[in-house]
Amino acid sequence: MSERGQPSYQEVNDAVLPTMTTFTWRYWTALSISVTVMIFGFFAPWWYQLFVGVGAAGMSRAAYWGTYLGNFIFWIGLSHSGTLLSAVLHITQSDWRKSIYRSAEAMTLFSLITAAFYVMVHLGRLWFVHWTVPIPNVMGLWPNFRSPLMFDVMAITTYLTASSIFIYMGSVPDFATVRDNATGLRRKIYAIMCFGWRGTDREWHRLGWAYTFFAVLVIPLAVSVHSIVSWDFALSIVPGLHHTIFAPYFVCGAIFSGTAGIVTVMYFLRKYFHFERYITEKHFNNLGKLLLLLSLIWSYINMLELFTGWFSGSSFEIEALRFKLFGFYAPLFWEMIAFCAFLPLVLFSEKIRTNFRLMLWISIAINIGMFTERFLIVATTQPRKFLPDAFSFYMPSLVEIAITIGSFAVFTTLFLVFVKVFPSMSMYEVKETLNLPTRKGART
Amino acid sequence: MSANIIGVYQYADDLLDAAGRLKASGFDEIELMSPIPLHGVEKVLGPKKSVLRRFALFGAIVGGVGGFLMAALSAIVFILPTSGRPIVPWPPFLIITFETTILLGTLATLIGFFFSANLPAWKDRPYLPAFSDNRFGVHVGCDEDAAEKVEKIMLDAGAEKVERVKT
Amino acid sequence: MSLIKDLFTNWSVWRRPGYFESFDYSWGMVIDLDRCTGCEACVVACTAENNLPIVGEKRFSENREIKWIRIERYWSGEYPNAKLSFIPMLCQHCDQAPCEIACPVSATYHNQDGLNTQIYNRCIGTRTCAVYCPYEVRFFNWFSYTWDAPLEQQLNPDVTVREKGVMEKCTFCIQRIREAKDHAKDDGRRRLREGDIQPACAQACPTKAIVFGDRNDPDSQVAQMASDARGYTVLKELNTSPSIVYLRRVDQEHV
Amino acid sequence: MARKKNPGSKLSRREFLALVGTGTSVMAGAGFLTAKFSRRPVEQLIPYVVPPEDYIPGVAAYYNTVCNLCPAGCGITVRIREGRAKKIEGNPAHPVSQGGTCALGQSGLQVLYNPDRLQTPVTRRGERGTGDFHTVGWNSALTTVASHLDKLRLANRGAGVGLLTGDIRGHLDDLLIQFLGLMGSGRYLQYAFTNPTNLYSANAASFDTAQLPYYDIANSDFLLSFGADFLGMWVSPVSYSRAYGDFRQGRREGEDKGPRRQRGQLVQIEPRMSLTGANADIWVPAVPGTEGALALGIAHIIAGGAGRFAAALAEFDPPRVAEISGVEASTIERLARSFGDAKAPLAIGGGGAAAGTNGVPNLVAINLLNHLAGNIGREGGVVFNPKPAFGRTGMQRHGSYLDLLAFVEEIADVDDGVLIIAGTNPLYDFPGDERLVRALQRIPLVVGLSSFMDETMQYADIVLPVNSYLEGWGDDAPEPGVGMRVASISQPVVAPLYDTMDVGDVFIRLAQRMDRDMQRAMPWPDFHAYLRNAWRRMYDKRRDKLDYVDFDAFWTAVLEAGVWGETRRASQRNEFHAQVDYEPPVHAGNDVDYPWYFQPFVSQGFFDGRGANLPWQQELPDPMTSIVYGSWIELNPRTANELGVDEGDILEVSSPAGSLRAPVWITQGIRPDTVAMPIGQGHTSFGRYATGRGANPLSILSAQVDSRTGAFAWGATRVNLTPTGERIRFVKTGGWSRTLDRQILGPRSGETQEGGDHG
Repeated sequence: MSERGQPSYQEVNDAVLPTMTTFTWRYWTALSISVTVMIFGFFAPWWYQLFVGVGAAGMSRAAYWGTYLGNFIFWIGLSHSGTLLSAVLHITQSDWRKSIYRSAEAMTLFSLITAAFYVMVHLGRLWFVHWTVPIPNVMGLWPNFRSPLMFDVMAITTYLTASSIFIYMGSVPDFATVRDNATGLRRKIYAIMCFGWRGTDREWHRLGWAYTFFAVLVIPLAVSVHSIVSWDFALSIVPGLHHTIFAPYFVCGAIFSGTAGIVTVMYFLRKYFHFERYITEKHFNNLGKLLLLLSLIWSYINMLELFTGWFSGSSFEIEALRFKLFGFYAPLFWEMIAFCAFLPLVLFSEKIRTNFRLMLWISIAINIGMFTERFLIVATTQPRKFLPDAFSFYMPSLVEIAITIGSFAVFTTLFLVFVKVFPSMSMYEVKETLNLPTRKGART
Repeated sequence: MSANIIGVYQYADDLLDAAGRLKASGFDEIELMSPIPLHGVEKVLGPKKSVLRRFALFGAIVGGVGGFLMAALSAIVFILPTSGRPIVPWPPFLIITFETTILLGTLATLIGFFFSANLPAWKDRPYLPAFSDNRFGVHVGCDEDAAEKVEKIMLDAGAEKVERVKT
Repeated sequence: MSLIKDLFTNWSVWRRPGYFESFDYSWGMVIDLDRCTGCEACVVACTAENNLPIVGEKRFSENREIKWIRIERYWSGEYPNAKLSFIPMLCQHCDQAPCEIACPVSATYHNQDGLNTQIYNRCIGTRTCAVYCPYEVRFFNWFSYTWDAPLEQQLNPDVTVREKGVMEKCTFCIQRIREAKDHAKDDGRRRLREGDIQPACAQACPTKAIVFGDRNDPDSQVAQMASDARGYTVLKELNTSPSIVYLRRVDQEHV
Repeated sequence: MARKKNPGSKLSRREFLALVGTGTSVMAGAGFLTAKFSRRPVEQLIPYVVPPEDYIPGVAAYYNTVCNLCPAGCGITVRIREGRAKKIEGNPAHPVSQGGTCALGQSGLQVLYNPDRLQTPVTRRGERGTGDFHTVGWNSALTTVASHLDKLRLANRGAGVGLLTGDIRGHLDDLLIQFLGLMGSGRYLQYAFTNPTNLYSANAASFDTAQLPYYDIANSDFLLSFGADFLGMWVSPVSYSRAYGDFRQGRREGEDKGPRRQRGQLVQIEPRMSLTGANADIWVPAVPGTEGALALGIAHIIAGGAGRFAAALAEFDPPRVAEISGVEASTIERLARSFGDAKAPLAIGGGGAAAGTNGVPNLVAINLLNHLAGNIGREGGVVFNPKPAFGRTGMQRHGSYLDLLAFVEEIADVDDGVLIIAGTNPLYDFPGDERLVRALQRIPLVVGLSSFMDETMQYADIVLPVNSYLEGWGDDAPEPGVGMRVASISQPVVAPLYDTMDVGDVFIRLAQRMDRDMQRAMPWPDFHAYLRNAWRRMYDKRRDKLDYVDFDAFWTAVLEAGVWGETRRASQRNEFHAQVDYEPPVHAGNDVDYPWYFQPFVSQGFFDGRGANLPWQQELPDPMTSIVYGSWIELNPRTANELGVDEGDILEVSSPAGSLRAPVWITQGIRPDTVAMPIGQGHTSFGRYATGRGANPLSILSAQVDSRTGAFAWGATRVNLTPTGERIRFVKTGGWSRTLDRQILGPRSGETQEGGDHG
């Protein structure tokens, strides 16, 4: 790995285990800040909204969907990084994945949870949300499985389950390691969490298989999830949403922003957990290439979407397009193009790909761009539907803005808790990448 | 009355060597323990069969059929026509089917794993913490009188130390 | 088990587009734009009949008003040859309604009278139906609205007052249809007669521009007028097959 | 019985349509009554302490009564559930409304259930106009007034007592006259800003019948309307709208569709496009006040230099008229030709055309057109109503603006005069000069009868709360009728919500608190009894013609149907008595300092402002602009460019009489030299929904009056506009106002619709 010679197994443990037990002042401040923001930015406004009604948000006639659903797409998108990437790389047996995939999958899980929150925030009558779950009832009433929203419910549930299993099973051996290095209650807890893992040849063999199966199942699932999210929009007849290209568009955008998200997380892990020896230029370089590829695909699809809209020549599409490109929200649109289509082009240079700080900023910029895209999808289409007399305008309210900011805090909080519960780098798989200690090896 | 003997090794090749010898001298109850998945274990201890696949397949099929039936039956138990579509339309229900397939497939795999790896293990089994760190180990269960023989084989194969643990 | 049997024995039924081979009644409306003067009597009539809330100036300015029927106005030409055309816009009760498919909890569906119904109690407020509706005739209760006493004494006891978080829309005055059916039963009639029912808007219309009736009955006024040469449906290219047929306003420059 | 669903079974509707409009079919006057309406007689409407024996919970009852939110006098049917009024519907049996209602009529329920209603008598505590009142009991309030009146009467100074009302017709009118007579006073004036005073006198001059005629629009095939917004709120909107529908597309009733005659054509001549203008085939924006010239120009072409008017019309050749009215000569000729060629042409004048200083001459000129077309008394023409079965035509009491001023000032001049104000609000719909207020201040005792503490009531000493029209008794002979005798009864459909009385009851009670003669002269226990007597007299006159066993049967039948009438028409010869001449309009303010004509217009929702306290009306989008909750000033785009203002910019609108601020609404439907504002908002005291909202255009009008009648010329002021730099966002329902070539208003004529495989 790094030119300073290979770390030994012992060193791997020593690098990772302390990150779970040592609490720096920096960690505490970060945690307290994010918790505060989460409470006052997310839950308080949400409570207020539940109290007075969804009118607390800026949505109105014609623009019945707003920031909430925009953020929902964004977080679902972000979630496509981890599981999908880690699964794909696992199948393709690319070793460099092993030092980063744990945190990537964590990202998946937590952004999914945040997204799920947004579904509830969006609802007009949250207290009846359980009606979307197929529960037998005396009325014999079931959810309407023909509805795109039910696809969503199914897909997200499945995805949440699958990816939590995926990350958990992946870290069982590491829990064992933690157990062996812990004492007292903590030991007991981890003893339970690792199911009494001993690392016998049999266990390793089964885990290997199971893990591969998970990976195989998760890949099509991840693709389906964001396609389904896109169908919530594409299955409507709203001009500007009613595009066949939407599913690939969303999926590609999702992986795009997800990968960028990984880069960001990687940077911080490397910096504050001192994983310099495990997270190296190589990772940034590879992800850089991936980002470049994705951004090219994304730009292509985006162009395609705009073009088909324009080429249709129908009054509806043209107006929707005009409003998107030159309407009130045009600045946001061009900002998105700049960040997601043009900025990533600099990744052609390896110098930049391997420059940690630059990569951080680029990845953040990309996610800002993607966030804007998701906002524009909802904000610019509905106010320009079919009847000009009903044309309107959408502007987020303070509540929506607060909740948007708060949701990032939700994500951060979950992540900060995660790094203390899970080994944020997979120890056993990193060890796998080191060469096996053998007597021959020792002799030479 | 049986004994559980654990040999601790620093090197993986020694471990495999030891495992080979033990097997050769007719001990079946052999477990290798290591911080990482070891390759070439099959060569030494013979190939492993796993029911995992069947679990996965079964789960997926059940999920698929069940998913479609859930959608279709819930649609006809309380008939609410919408948008001039059939009560049981293919495209939407296939999506539901797909999702449930994956869901139950995953869960079945999970159960399959626990089943075939006979986990979770709540009571202690022969094990040393070092095996999750940087040591390799072999555990043999044998009769009391064969114990010395086992220990000898282990040490010959270059064990750092040999321990007898009771279960 | 019996359900599964049902599923396969009646497979063809479950696969039938729209499920209903024919509606018991197919309530429809014909709106003659050559009669409609845009006087908005229908708007208030609907408000009075269906307990539509008084949202107040602030809510109104936020586009949170609730008007199941509204008059849309479109200008053409420039002064002095400017023309202004009115068109009453209400739920079109499409036979292939884009909104119905959207609801995850089946709060909106197509009933046997060919009505596009909205079940307030079932609605959880995803607002998807409103987004999918091309006619912008679905309205959401962004808040729970109240009436200054004693205005609430006017509320129609036959119609629910909707709470916050619920979607609502024109029902073709379904409460009147139900009542009429009851009376028909009392009078020993199996079917309703032409003219038994009038929705509030049609009833109030001073020019009789709005005609309501059963499109299944070939002699009914709607059925006959729908075949008028001036007849058309709004946004036909969307193929929603609405239950409301408009009769184009005659533009007669030469005098 | 009460389980009747829709008032108006086919049978009844067919009868009335046979009756109404066609005028050909003659039917027994009692025909109205054979309508199969089941209405429980009102005697059984009792508060729930004593539940009626045939009261069925959950079952609606329907009562017929009369709407009095505007002077049209439409018959309405009110739906009652558990003793509460739920819905107002048109009474299909009533020849004026024929089952239709207007937006304002629907909101009558909110007059009844208005949160701001006056619930007990109040007397003034603070200064007049400060609105500082405290409540008193009916007893003391009535006694105070009665004793005061009694004192005057016994001192033979009763002549100082004046009565100012709005539109009051029917027997209440008689009662009031009788009361005043007993007081020895003839001071009785009806003032309402919307009274078509000029139309009365124009008709008196032209055809010497001081009446509002019945325009048989339905059977006309070419309609030339000079500023009359008859589809808006002019005179009798519902009846006109009903006729308009048939005028366009022929009669529409399930059974007798009637011959599909040629579609009638409508031409609207007015500077600002009204609702009627929007529905017209051609909208002709003429200079405000020059409609008369236009009419004469058309007459000139029709008459073709012949006939007894040749001389008078000689000078009105198209070029000159074009120069006066700003309408191209070609257009004028075109209109004249079509008017001449039409089978049943009809000319209507009103609104802006009658609201200038030259209102009467304009209307006379327009009448001339009808005369030349031989319309008078003809089907599809101008039909004058027979003398009503009771009461008088409004003309005899309607006071013009000058009359009102004089009236109030006279009362102020006599020492301890008394002014009783009922059902009118002159301080709102009155030009902004202080004379009226000053006069009011000088009157020692001002008694108000009202349901709301409106602007005028602020100046009263005692305000007595009266029933809303849904709680009280009354009757009405609608004017304009339908060319035949119509009488409708309004009955209480709900028990009074509060401690209120009918206007009639108030006067009867007053009389009972006065000395013996008064009591003897007005012996009735209440107004209901008075009404019954009056109708009994009517019944006795016609006993032989009506097939009813006795009066009670007759009375019950009338209450059930809500209306009674006779199809006999007045015969009217087509004679024209007036001198035709064109009188140029005089506008207050010169055209240098005040470059724009200012045209206030009666708004759809608020009528003359009386609808402003009804939330439904406040939330009713204006038909032309879709604006709610506020007022605006309409500008032509060109004007807006000159001023460099855009939609929502607030303008300072200043006239010689005053100034106000209003936001700009840019519309294609108005002359560049004209600006227009809706009437109805800008109340200073009219309940929570109306007070302090928008601006009142009447408040900046100069006190211009019609040269002949002295009627308030509200269309004769010029204004200047200055941008203030402030701007607001309009509260409205409408978004964009162009279709963007979308499939919304249907394919153009000739084409049929394509696209989509369903029909």
